[in-house]
Amino acid sequence: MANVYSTICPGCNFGCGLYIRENGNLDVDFRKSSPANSGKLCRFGMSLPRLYTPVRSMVDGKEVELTEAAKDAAKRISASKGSVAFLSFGNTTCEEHLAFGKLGEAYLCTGADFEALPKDTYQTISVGIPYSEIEAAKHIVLFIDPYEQYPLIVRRILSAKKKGAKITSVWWKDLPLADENLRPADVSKLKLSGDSLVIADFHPLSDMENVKNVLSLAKNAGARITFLKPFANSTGAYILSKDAKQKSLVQLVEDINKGAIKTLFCLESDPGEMIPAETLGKLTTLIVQTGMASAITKKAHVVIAHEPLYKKKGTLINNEGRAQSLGGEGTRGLDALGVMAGVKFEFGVLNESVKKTIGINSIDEFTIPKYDRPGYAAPQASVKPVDAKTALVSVFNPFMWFGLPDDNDFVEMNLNTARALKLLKSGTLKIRSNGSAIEKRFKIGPVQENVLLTGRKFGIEKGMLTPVEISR
Amino acid sequence: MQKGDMFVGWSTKEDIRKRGGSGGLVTSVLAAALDKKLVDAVVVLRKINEFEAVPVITSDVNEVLKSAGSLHSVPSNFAKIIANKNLKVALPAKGCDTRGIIEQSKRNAVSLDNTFIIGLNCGGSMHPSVTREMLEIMYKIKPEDVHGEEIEKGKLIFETKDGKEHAITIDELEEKGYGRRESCRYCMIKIPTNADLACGNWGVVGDLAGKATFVEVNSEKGAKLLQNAIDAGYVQVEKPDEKGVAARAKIKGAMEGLGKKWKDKVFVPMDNRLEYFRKELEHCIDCGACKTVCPTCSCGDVSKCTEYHLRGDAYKMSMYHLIRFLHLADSCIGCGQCSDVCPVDIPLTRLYRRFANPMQEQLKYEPGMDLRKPPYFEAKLEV
Amino acid sequence: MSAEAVAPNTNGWEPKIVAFCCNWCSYGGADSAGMGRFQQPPSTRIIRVMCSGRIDPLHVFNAFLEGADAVLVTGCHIGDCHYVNGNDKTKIKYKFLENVAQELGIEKERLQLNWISASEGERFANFIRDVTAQIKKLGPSPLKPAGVV
Amino acid sequence: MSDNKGIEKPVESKVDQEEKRVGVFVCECGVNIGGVVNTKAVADYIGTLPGVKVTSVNKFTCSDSGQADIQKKIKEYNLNRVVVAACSPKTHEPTFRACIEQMGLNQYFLEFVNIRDHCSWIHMWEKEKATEKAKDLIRMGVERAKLLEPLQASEVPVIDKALVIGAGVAGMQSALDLADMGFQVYLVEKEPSIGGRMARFDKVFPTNDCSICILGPKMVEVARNKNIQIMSYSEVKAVEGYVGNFNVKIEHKPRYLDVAKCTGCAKCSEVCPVEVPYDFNEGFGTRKAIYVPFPQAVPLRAVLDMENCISCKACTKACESKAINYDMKPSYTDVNVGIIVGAVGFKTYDPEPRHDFGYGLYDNVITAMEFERLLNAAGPTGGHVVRPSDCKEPIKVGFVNCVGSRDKNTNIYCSGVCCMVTIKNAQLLKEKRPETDHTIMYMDIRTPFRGYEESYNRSRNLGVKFLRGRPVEVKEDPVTKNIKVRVEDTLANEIRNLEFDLIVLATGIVPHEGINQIQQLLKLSKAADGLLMEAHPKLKPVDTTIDGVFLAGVASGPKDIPYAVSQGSACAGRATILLKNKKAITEGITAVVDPDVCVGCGVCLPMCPFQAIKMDEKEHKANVVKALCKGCGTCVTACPTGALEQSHFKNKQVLAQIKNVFKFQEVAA
Repeated sequence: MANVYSTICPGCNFGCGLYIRENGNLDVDFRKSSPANSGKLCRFGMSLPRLYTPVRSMVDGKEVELTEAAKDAAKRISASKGSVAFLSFGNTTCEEHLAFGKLGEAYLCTGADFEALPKDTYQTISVGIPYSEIEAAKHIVLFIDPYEQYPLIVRRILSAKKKGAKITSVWWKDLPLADENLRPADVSKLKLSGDSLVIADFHPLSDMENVKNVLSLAKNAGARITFLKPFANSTGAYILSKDAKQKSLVQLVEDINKGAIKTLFCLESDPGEMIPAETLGKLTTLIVQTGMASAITKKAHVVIAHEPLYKKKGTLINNEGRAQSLGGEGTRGLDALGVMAGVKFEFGVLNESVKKTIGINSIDEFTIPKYDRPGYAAPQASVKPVDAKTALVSVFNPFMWFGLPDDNDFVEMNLNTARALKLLKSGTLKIRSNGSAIEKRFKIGPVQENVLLTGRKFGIEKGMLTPVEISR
Repeated sequence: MQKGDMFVGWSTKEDIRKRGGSGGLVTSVLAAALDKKLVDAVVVLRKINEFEAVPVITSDVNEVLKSAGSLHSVPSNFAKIIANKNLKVALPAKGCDTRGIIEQSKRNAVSLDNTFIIGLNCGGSMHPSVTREMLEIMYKIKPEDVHGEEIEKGKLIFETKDGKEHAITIDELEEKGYGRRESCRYCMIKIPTNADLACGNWGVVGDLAGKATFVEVNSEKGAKLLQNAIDAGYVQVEKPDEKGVAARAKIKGAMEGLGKKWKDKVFVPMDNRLEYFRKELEHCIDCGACKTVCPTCSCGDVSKCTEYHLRGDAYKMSMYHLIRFLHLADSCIGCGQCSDVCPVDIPLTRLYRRFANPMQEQLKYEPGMDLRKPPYFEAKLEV
Repeated sequence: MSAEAVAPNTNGWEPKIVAFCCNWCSYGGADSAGMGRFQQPPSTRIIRVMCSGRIDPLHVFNAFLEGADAVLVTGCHIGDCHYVNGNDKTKIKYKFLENVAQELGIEKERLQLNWISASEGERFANFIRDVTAQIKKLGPSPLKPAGVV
Repeated sequence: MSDNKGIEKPVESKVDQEEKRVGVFVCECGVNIGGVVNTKAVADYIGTLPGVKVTSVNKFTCSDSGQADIQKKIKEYNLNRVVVAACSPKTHEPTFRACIEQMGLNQYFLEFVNIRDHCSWIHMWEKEKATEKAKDLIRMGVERAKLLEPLQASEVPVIDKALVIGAGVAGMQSALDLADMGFQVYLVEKEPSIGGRMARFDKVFPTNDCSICILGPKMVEVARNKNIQIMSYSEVKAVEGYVGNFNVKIEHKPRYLDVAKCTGCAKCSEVCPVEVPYDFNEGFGTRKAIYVPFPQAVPLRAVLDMENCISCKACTKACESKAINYDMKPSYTDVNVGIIVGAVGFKTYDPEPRHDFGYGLYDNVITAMEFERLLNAAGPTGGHVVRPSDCKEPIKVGFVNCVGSRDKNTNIYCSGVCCMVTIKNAQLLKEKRPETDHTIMYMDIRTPFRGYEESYNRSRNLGVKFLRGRPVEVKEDPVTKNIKVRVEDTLANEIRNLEFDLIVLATGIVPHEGINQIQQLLKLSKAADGLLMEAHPKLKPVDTTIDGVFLAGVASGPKDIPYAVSQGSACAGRATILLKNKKAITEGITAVVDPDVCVGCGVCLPMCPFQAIKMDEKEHKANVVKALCKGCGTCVTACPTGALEQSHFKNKQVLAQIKNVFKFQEVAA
């Protein structure tokens, strides 16, 4: 009958447990005993059947077996020696990441720009705070929109609020759960104390000055801070790459642009969402190893297709540092990496190694690594004020990272802005930026005046914040 | 054997008796149905640990035998698992599972002729997360140390691996916000008379207490199912003790009384209801899980409630929820699944019941209890 | 010209009322009201459907959410339906709508059902006048989004 | 929501993709609109809406010049949607649909906004607010217009053959008219002979012609008509399909004799030893187990009543043409016809169960139908009216009207014909035997049609007494068997105690037992009175809600003979439109199912009064039979998934209107 897999949602690093039922098509089922999420899922988790679209191994558009694709990739990698970059954001298992690290020692990129940050902040950024501590906090300060970006944290914050916590948000719009809503420009009005718990996020497109700023705000007030992250095993990948020579995404883009990197190997990572198309176009070889079809698998010269995440065997570390095991049996990802590395990766061996590196005793959901959280010195930050009259702000969410369409083809804006532009209620808004223009539906919300929020990529964005002109 | 008959029965297989609760009758009836090809498949819970089991459809008798034993902390609903599968299937079902299955059949998604429903008496189930927290805070025991559980005389008892029993009254637990899921507290269907068989330990008295299951035959299909298990040598039955029958009725009455009390307590009349609903729903993130899990909803991925709810609309109330409130006014069975899966902890069942309670009362309609079509589907309403 | 045909006081807030009318009876009733010059407050916007049975709760909810101060569901008198018994089904749907509106705490004046034949122009006008007066007393709908008229 | 929501659905057609170019034409209707609404301000505002390419204000948009303007602008601005803001679509929509269709636009690309009846005429003293309202109404129309989709009224071919069910006078008329127009007709009658009720009447009011004398030739005419195939002693068992192509299964009940061989000589009857009450004579007198229904029967063939047959085979021996066959089984014919006329008749109210006025208790209380047969020269008594208790000819005869009519306890409706039946019956007996004394006890005498009042007057002149009052007590004198009646004469305001030799009850008209079967077979609706429903009581009296099915005669309400005959002809006329054109136009606005979304829950099925939705059991999806759908959209409302949509009134189209009722409050200058 139907195959049921106990698995973890790849939408972000929250570590939500669920079941996937294979039954002709895929169904999501609720794993109520899962400690991170009690079986609850956000709209992305509910969309997983849409995400897991099957993919085939290909070489130059021709279907081949996995081993053959991996062999071909190995050939191309060795032919391009010295100009190969290895990219993995952290959508892999710890075991795969360990194997990947060995493969890509020369030029490894997790997308995170640790180079721009003081070394002593590495661990704080890599491993977050247990969710139970969020529920127990007295004052929570949000530098994210939890509803759009990390929805499963909402109930933890609400639970804290129920117990009397004060919720402050520093965001572009008012959040229903916040008692106090500050705008990013008014961050100086923020009052933090030792009771405060700061929740921010950290991802490849994060503005490092902002990251440094929240780090120093927390440090100066003696507040705790936790960074949420967008990839299923961000925490695991960061811990395991701790000693690797990591290149930042910015560096990678620069290196491709100047021709230093000609071959890019992407492990379960879609750079199409983060690297400009013209940059990707400069590569001579794009190799993608993945478990599901996406826009990038269509562009790749070599596709190495293994099983989707829910069928894999392996360990993930979620944002609170909880080790979780996937319920599948598949290790074809490791097999492929082995072919490329020219060694045979044994799951068992890697698994032991992971446990040792991370400092856990067993692969068990209930094991929280005793990670000694060192202090860090408050870094110097120089946050640039927004100088544009109107700005389009990208609110990164799982749908965006995966390039999965969602019901959000609109911008959210302030009523007064809409009225001043004499917008028609069921009409559209014209948005212009650097010569390109788009027309979008709009939603009226409690947003800062002259700010447009979007949860979808429109193609005119320049990073997180894009100066734009708007009209009817 | 015919509709209305009552028996006390147990499995003839010793290992099942040992593993399953109350004499392992239900497990044996399922296994016999599969063995004797009365059905093509059965639905069972594949147990992962004390707090986790996943419902699976299986044709493997061994899987069925392994599933023996009851779990109070696995509040799943089987209706959607068998919907649109076109299977000849037997399955154990609490009152709410049964109601869900019957509602699915009214929407052409399940054929009752092909579905053998073994009803399980149910005083309520618990959410596993809540149970873990309760164990740590109220019982002061580690969830990992739990070996078994039992409800007896109003007390919830946990047995730890060291063989010790830990008991606290359900009243006390629920006072503190633990214990049964809220929807179970005010549920009024304790003995699933809507299922083909109604099984449970209520009414098993004397020497048999704890070693047998009380069965009531509610339909011809039920008779066929039980007779099959007896004929196949899986099950033995005898006529129940008069005292047992009385005891069972008494427990049922007491449970229903408690349910009524909870109902009155939860659904107190309210002023400024619009603000109440708005507040409760303001954290909704549009995941749609409550619809996906809803055992009475037979819509596919696309439905009116989802298609005409746009994230770009800035309304004071969610169109999605308004349509759901309306569609469920007659059909909500109060199973609590929606509350269980809500990622932002909206007490959805409580909200749906606010609409369903007065409507179902007014229409004299109890969804999932008989084959009457939902009044919303009628061409002319005669109440 | 009817006795009501005197210039009314136009001061103050004018509610916005969405009236769903069936093609055969109540829409005709609204036409008859016009032909008879039965003056009405300019509060109502009529949306025509073929049969009152087509008035989807979806439409009613949408009208409220977009900002309607009241929503009127109208059709042929029972027994006169152009489609045999569409209005019997309207009655059922309306019962459900009423339930949701009531439990939500929306005042009952804001959602009304009326059967009006094509010849009942005066009845239509009186209905609009009555509802408008009731709504003026109640004020704007609590579901009306900010900044919308 | 989550699931499929994000995926952009493939564009349904080019229509969705093309740029919407809307032209808005505001009519001033002389001063009717222009005198109240500032049409220029309205046009200026509407001109700023996205997609509106041109606005135009005309004095009379419906005039030739107004229509020419629309056509000119369609060409000039390459418009693909037209909004006319004027009077009522109920009167003028067809005009403008034709106008834009001439320019090659689909007629459903017109949106009609009513700013006269619904705006200027009802806000005569609030010009500013009326102007604002007109803007709202047109904005709603423009947004809806942009979403309109092209529709084609579809055609279905019509088989030029007809089925007439019931061969009473209405059915026969229908069959004859259709046959005379050249169409083949199957005329199905469940009795062994055609003729229906009228064949049993003695004389028919108000002219008192001999009923069978005028009906007989018509029956023969039917039999002779080569376009009519009579299927007597037959019943319709199944009807499938829809207008244009109904597939009908007809069962021929066994007569137990070969119709082709039987000559109707009735020798078999002579030798048959079994005698049973003669139903044709309302149970008076007897017939044999094998019998010819009545002397004028068409077809003039015997029938063997197997229920009462003792299998003595005397008839087999007597039959010279060897027609008798005891082993006969029912046979079946399948016919395909384009239209169906239902003329299934009625029965008279039966006073037996309730013992109305002593009927069934006292011998000398009989019904008008029984009286009719006693009067008839071919009846059981050779035309001598005698009373059942002693076979004596009665002198004092009392008639009671409205038995089983106009009575809350039985039927509330008036049977329409009983007053005249009673008047006629009293007249006939009085004329035959002037010594008789007649009293008609009535509630009201109703004589609405030609010759009725005259007939009533003639009765009065003949000495028939009319007493306004209803008997309150009816008793039999145990010795004389006379009937003693206590009745209030409401005109004289006194209680009268009368004694009659015979009481005749004018029983009402009630539906036939078979009507339910016919209703189900033809998927018709039934009115509260139990009779079948016409499509519209006034404007479509012989049509039904099912296209291609027509009703004639008493099946759709009490009628007299001329009315029933007219309806028979009317059905033939209505049906000819379809049969002659060989095609039926079905509604362009219908329900449509999106099979990708439908889950086959079946909620829609009971919603449709026209049985237009069928469940495809294999695919587990609902299907709309367009030829049956009338486009009311009720199923669309019930559909929980949104798989059902009503074309031209799609949810998105209606919602676009709703959303545009409102706008953002303007910023104060």
